[in-house]
Amino acid sequence: MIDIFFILFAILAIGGAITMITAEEPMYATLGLLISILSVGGFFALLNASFLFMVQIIVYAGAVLTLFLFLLMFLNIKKEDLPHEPKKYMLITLGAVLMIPINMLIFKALSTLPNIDMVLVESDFGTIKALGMQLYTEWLLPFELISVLLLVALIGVIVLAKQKSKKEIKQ
Amino acid sequence: MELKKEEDLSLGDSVLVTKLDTAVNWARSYSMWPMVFGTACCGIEFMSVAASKHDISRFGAEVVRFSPRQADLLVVAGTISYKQAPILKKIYDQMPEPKWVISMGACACSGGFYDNYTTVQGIDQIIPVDEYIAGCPPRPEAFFDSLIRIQEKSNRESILEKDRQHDRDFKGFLDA
Amino acid sequence: MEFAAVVIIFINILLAVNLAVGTTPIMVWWERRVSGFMQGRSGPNRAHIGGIRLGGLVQSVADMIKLAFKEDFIPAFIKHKMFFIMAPVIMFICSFLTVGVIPFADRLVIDGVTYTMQALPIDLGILWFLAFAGLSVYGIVLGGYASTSKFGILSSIRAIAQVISYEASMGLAIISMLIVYGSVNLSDIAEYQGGLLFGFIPAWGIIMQPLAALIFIVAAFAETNRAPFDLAEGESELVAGYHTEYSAMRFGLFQVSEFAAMSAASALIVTMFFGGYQVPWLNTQALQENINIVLFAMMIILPATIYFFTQWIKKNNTWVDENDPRAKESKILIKIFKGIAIAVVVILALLLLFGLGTNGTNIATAMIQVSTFLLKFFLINFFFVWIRWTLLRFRYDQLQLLGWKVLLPLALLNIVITATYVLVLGA
Amino acid sequence: MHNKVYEVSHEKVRETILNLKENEDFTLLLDVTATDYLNYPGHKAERFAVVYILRDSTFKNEVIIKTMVDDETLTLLTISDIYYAANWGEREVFDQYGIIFEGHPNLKRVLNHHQFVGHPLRKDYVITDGQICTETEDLMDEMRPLLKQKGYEEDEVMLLNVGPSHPATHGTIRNLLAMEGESIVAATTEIGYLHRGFEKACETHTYSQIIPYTDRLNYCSAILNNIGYCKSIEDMMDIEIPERAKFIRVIVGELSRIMDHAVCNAANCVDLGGLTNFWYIFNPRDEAYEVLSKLTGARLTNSYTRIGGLSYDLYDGFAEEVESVLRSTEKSIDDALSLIARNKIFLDRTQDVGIITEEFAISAGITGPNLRSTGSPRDMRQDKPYYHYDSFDFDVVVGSHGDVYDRMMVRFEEMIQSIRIIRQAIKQIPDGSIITDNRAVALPPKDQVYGSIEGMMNQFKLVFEGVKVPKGEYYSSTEAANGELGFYVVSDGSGTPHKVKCRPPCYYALGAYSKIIENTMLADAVVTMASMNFIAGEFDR
Amino acid sequence: MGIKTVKRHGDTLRDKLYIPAIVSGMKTTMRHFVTNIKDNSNLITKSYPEVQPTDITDRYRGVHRLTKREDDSISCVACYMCATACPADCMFIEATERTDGVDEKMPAVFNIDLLECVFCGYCVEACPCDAIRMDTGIFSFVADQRKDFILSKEALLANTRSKDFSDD
Amino acid sequence: MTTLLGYGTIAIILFSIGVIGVVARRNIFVMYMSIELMLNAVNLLLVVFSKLHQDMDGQIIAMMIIAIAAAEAAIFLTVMILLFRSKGSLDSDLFIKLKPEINR
Amino acid sequence: MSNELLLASSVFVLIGILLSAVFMLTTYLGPSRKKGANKNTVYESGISKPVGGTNIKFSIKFYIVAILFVIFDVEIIFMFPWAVNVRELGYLGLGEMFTFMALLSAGLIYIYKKKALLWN
Ligand code: SF4
Ligand code: SF4
Ligand code: SF4
Repeated sequence: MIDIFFILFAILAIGGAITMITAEEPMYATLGLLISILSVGGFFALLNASFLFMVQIIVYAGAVLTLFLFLLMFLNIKKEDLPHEPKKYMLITLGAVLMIPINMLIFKALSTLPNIDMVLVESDFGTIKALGMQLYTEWLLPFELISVLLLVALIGVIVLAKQKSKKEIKQ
Repeated sequence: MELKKEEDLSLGDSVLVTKLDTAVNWARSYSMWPMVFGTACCGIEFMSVAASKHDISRFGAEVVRFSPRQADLLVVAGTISYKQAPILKKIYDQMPEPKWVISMGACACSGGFYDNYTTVQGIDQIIPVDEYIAGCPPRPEAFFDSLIRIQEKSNRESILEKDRQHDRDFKGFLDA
Repeated sequence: MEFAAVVIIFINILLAVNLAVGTTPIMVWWERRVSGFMQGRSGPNRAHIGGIRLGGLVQSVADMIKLAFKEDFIPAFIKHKMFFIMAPVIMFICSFLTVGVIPFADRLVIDGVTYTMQALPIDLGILWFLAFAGLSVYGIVLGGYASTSKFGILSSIRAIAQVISYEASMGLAIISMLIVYGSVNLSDIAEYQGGLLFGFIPAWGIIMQPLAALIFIVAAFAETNRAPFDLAEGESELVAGYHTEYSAMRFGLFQVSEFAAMSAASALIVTMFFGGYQVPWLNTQALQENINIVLFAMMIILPATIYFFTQWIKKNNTWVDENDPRAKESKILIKIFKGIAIAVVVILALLLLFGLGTNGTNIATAMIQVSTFLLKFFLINFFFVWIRWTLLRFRYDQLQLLGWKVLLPLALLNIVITATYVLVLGA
Repeated sequence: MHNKVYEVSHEKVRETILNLKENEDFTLLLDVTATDYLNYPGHKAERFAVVYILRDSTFKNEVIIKTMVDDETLTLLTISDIYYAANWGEREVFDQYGIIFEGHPNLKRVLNHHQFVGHPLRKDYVITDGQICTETEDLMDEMRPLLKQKGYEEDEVMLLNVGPSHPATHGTIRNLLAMEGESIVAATTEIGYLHRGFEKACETHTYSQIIPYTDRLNYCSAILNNIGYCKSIEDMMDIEIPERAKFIRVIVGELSRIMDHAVCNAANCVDLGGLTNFWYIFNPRDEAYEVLSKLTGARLTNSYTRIGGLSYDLYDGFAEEVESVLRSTEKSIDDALSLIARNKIFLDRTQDVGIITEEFAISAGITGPNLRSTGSPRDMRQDKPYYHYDSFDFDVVVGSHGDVYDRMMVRFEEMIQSIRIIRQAIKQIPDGSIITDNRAVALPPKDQVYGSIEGMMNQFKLVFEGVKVPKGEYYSSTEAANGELGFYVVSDGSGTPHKVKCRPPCYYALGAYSKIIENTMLADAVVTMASMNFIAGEFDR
Repeated sequence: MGIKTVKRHGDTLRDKLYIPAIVSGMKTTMRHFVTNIKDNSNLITKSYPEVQPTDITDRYRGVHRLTKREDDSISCVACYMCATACPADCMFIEATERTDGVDEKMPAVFNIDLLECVFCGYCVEACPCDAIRMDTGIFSFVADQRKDFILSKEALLANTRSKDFSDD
Repeated sequence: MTTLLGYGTIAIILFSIGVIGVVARRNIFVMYMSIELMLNAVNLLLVVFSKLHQDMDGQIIAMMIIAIAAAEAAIFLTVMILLFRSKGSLDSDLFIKLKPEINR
Repeated sequence: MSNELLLASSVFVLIGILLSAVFMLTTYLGPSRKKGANKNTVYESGISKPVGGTNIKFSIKFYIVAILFVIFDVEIIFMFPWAVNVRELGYLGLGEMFTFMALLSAGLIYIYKKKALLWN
């Protein structure tokens, strides 16, 4: 059962990713990424990291990608605004050809790791409660830093955006 | 009115199709979602049709759709001027099949007493009409009578028949 | 897997599917009839099959069949046909999935094995709801975007901005509930609410956290695009919004998913704030212990209700024209109801006579709880309809301001208070 | 009783009007129209005359300025920079008569479609000469300059057509909006979708045959139009109608006003998304229609008045039935207000939205509730009382901000005032006949027609020739539901009018609409439109 | 007589809280709901095809009819008065000699196009011999073809005064 | 299949695709999304290892990465808007020459 | 992840997909698609040839709202693990979270101050 899901998610994730890098229209690229991200979320679920699975869907799929989509509609990118990429497919193939040996190398290295064949299935692990306990005891500082980072991002965005709107008024 | 045409029903006399026809026609007749093309006084009287006293919802037809894509019944209520004609035509064309048209009131049916340079002398010069209602404006009751007649008419159709006959033959002055 | 497990999973899925899709015609009917009565008119009452109208419920069936057999038209100017086709499907599946996590009854113990009464027995029920409610916005966006209609695009933008403005407050409201319940599992949450506060008030979410309940309900309205937040399809401005170019069942699917989302929202509201499947003052244990008394009480209450109901039918379900098949409906209905009443009484009497056994008691309890849940569910639905026909629509920016400037700070404040209170009291 | 018509030469007319506005306080331009004197008995001078009707700020006096237009050039100087209202007024004259106003910012057709050739109200245009329109105009010729003036490029905004077939515009108004996001940067309004040639039709029908046509002007309150028209003809002929007729006219007129306001407020609530109010407000309306139907023989298009009086007397039990209508109206107003009056959502949606300032309203020729909502207590019923309106105890209702909220509340409150008037009038109604016995005006009673040869002859004469109105021109106005409804009639002494021009109150309000909604949001534009009560039959005629 | 300024709500705290006003609105809708569901006869709705309208009196301008004299012959004398008075021009009358000696003329053709007719009642008012009336009480006339709306003399004669009306 | 090797392979493939996207495409939007994809691949590995070692830290780091990615997305997209509005294109080559213009 | 859960969820998802497929397949039941130039035009209040594309120049405020949402969403997600552990984490956790929320509110207040949410 789990294997079926694994294969399904693998196909979706890779398919989505390939759609993303090959798509001409940003809209399709975004949806490709969405599928990819949802499948990665699926992997999380298979790995019992259920909370992370939710985080993936809520934050990545639900918020960040919505933002992307929003931006696309916002900018209303037309065909002529897209960069002209005549050699796109060639470059991608080239990249793929280059990446395969590197991948093989990593793959080799990976297979020498201990426990490599351990099946990652059962066990109750990754519940929100356990995660919370660890996060709020051992990861105190990074957690607070994250909040500072978010605050900075927020302020940064507003400063940037406001700057633009002032300019618009002047026009 | 000849609604059933022989050749269209070549496979159509099977019991299954007849049963299905009955069911679909029943559903269609009780789910006439109107698109009200109300322009003038008749449009105001159509408001009374929707108001509590007369209450069009009894017939399941209170789901007034403003997008022609979701409507089944075009109610033309009010005077149609030449300026308005292309719009009416367009709305009618944009409606998906099967569709019915009620022409409500003297103006829509024949121009009424506006026999002049600006009024279309009957919307049947532009689009095919299934039901005319006389009156200026017709009473809400008259509208219900024609709605009931449309319901009966829709019961005489077959799902095998793709185009309705009067549509096929129709040619208005805006059809190039 | 055992037979019992399969049956229970099957039943749960069936319940959830019914809640998501099966309730749509009922809710449409509910909406039309209730609004009719609120406005002093009768609402749909003519559609009938052989005279049977079921108070207009048949009308919804007619609508569904009509939509299925209507011409489904995809205009040629639509560039992204795929998006156009996918949009309603995405929206439907997202709304559909949200219903899966609702517990319909307490954990059922059969032969010593415990089964969770959820179609999707996952732990993170609430997060699941949040996630898929957020994802369903893709449906609206793609629909509006693919339609290439200006109304559609405007509506998509409104929809995104609206959903995202309220998801934050909704999340915060949920957090303050979690502080109280100490779990994200909806089954746990519902179980918790079986307790009593100060010994006599049911410990329902709405009583413990009225503010969070209010915020959550408002946000749920916004997330499901219901009035007064139905800006995305605000008819007076945007014609039909993102589904302006949709026809036939594609449009129908949008409607269905809207109602499924509403179902999910009301089911969640019931679970979080109105005690879920809990019968007030009778939690699962109490129910199981006193099952005989409960059954006996039901034996009296049910026929009595049916009696009053038939009286009402006799008085109100009339038809002017004697010869119409519809005129005979009342008699048929009354007969059916009387039959039901007798059957129920007989069954209950038999059960009481022969005893239930442990499994039987548990199943009976579960059934009572499912009915309680459904009852509450429809009451919340009624509330949705009631609100819709009372209030006006917000304006776009006012809605956002309400979300960001009123609900969000309130929710934050609520969290602070709740957390402090819980800790101080707990310490 | 004829009001004075001042003739001014066409070089002087602009100066005169400017002078009148600045020094004589004639701040309101009621109407601009023209007369084609072709075939007018005894007319020798130039063919066209342009007529300006002005009103002073107290609403007590009006003045008519007439100027003959040079046949060669057909050109006049525009006054659209003096009065905002002249913008559309002059456009209409250009459309219907082909008179060119020099300096007008945008002189194009307004009522007829853009493919129309010729000018229909000229006497030599054949009335039945219809012209097919194959497609709608794109309106960019109006939009482009506007955008330029605002400093926008054409592709920086979204151009959205709201109407004609749109739930908010009731099928007859088209707005082309240039939008940036949700806010409107520029707007143009196009009308004429319901232009039915009322004025041309009047020229081929007798004076009394016109009454059914007036029903269809503001079809929400047909009787008020009947009254307005008949009153102007009666004034023109200098006949008094019987007292009883006056009181009945007041009663049914106010009843119509209630219904008109009800329709407006109900539609407004629908546009605000509060659908239930629609049914609450409409409930008494159907009752009122029943009363009117029993009284006049038709529900909506009553054609109740006749020149010189009324067509039917009250029926038995009228007073009680009206009282019950009034009671349920009061109840429905209460119900509707309980849903909205204090609801913050409603208040946010309506307060300070679609604001009209008093100054702008006057300049744009906006009258009636829309003007009163700005705080200006101008009501023809009190400023120039007719039919003993001055003897009734009622208040003129004014608002304070001129926004959507004020307009709605003013309408609700005016409904209540109308109820007061009706109650008083019903008490005071005298006995007597309902139509004058002047046989040159009114048809003889039926028994006389059947019984006496004299009556028969009278009937023949009136039916075949119509009521003979003395030669001349005349403007008279009443307070209709939407504001000042005026009729400017030119008679050549025969039974058919040479020209009838209706001064529809909402034509000018609509002309100002695109200015009012600038820089508001789409949703606001919709409610603003609903709150100003644009009735297509009236502005398009 | 005076000037009344409308009240402006929204400044009080109660108004700003949203909830109280919403609750009072909900009370109103609920009140209607409860009264109507308790007893359906409280509904304003009239079930039309079964329940007929009540405002049709003999003043009501329904479909026309041509009256007959006592001897069952047509009253109309083809004087064209009605056609002249008709603003919609929807009457078509052709006169012919009357041979039965009752009068000089009678209509050979008397058509009314009900689709054009605006039901103003002017024809009735104009008729000098009470030959045309609109008191049939027929308030609804629908058909699916335009020619069905042209009522001929025979059809008009066949219409009768509505039985519901009292004799005056 | 659901072994470390299996998950590892998927993660590597996703990562590689991300790399290719960044290198091969000139559409700055797609480039950015490729980076997001790489982050996801890393996250996946983190979670796998966390599971392997039965230690929560991997998941917590993954969560932090998601948070940082969100913050980054916010800033990045804002800059994109500004650039796109001033430049009207999504070509990454254009942006390279842009440096002095940003501060304008 | 247990097999049961997987089974249940896959069945549930499958039913969802199946249902939407059924709904979609009804397309073929309806009447034929009548081609027509007019029918294939976009609905815009019945205007023959609407001008201008669907390019919407949104106000930058829309965008700010979206960003705001992303950031708040992340913050909320971080609060969930805390919320279920409030009792266990005790006052330390409380203090931690209050600091976090204080920073969050600071951002919010900054936005209010900057009037980034106000239209007009
Ligand atoms: S038929 Fe009569 S009521 Fe209807 S729109 Fe025409 S004039 Fe108005
Ligand atoms: S009712 Fe009026 S329109 Fe009809 S035939 Fe008589 S006069 Fe003509
Ligand atoms: S109906 Fe009366 S008016 Fe008409 S032609 Fe006959 S007699 Fe004359």
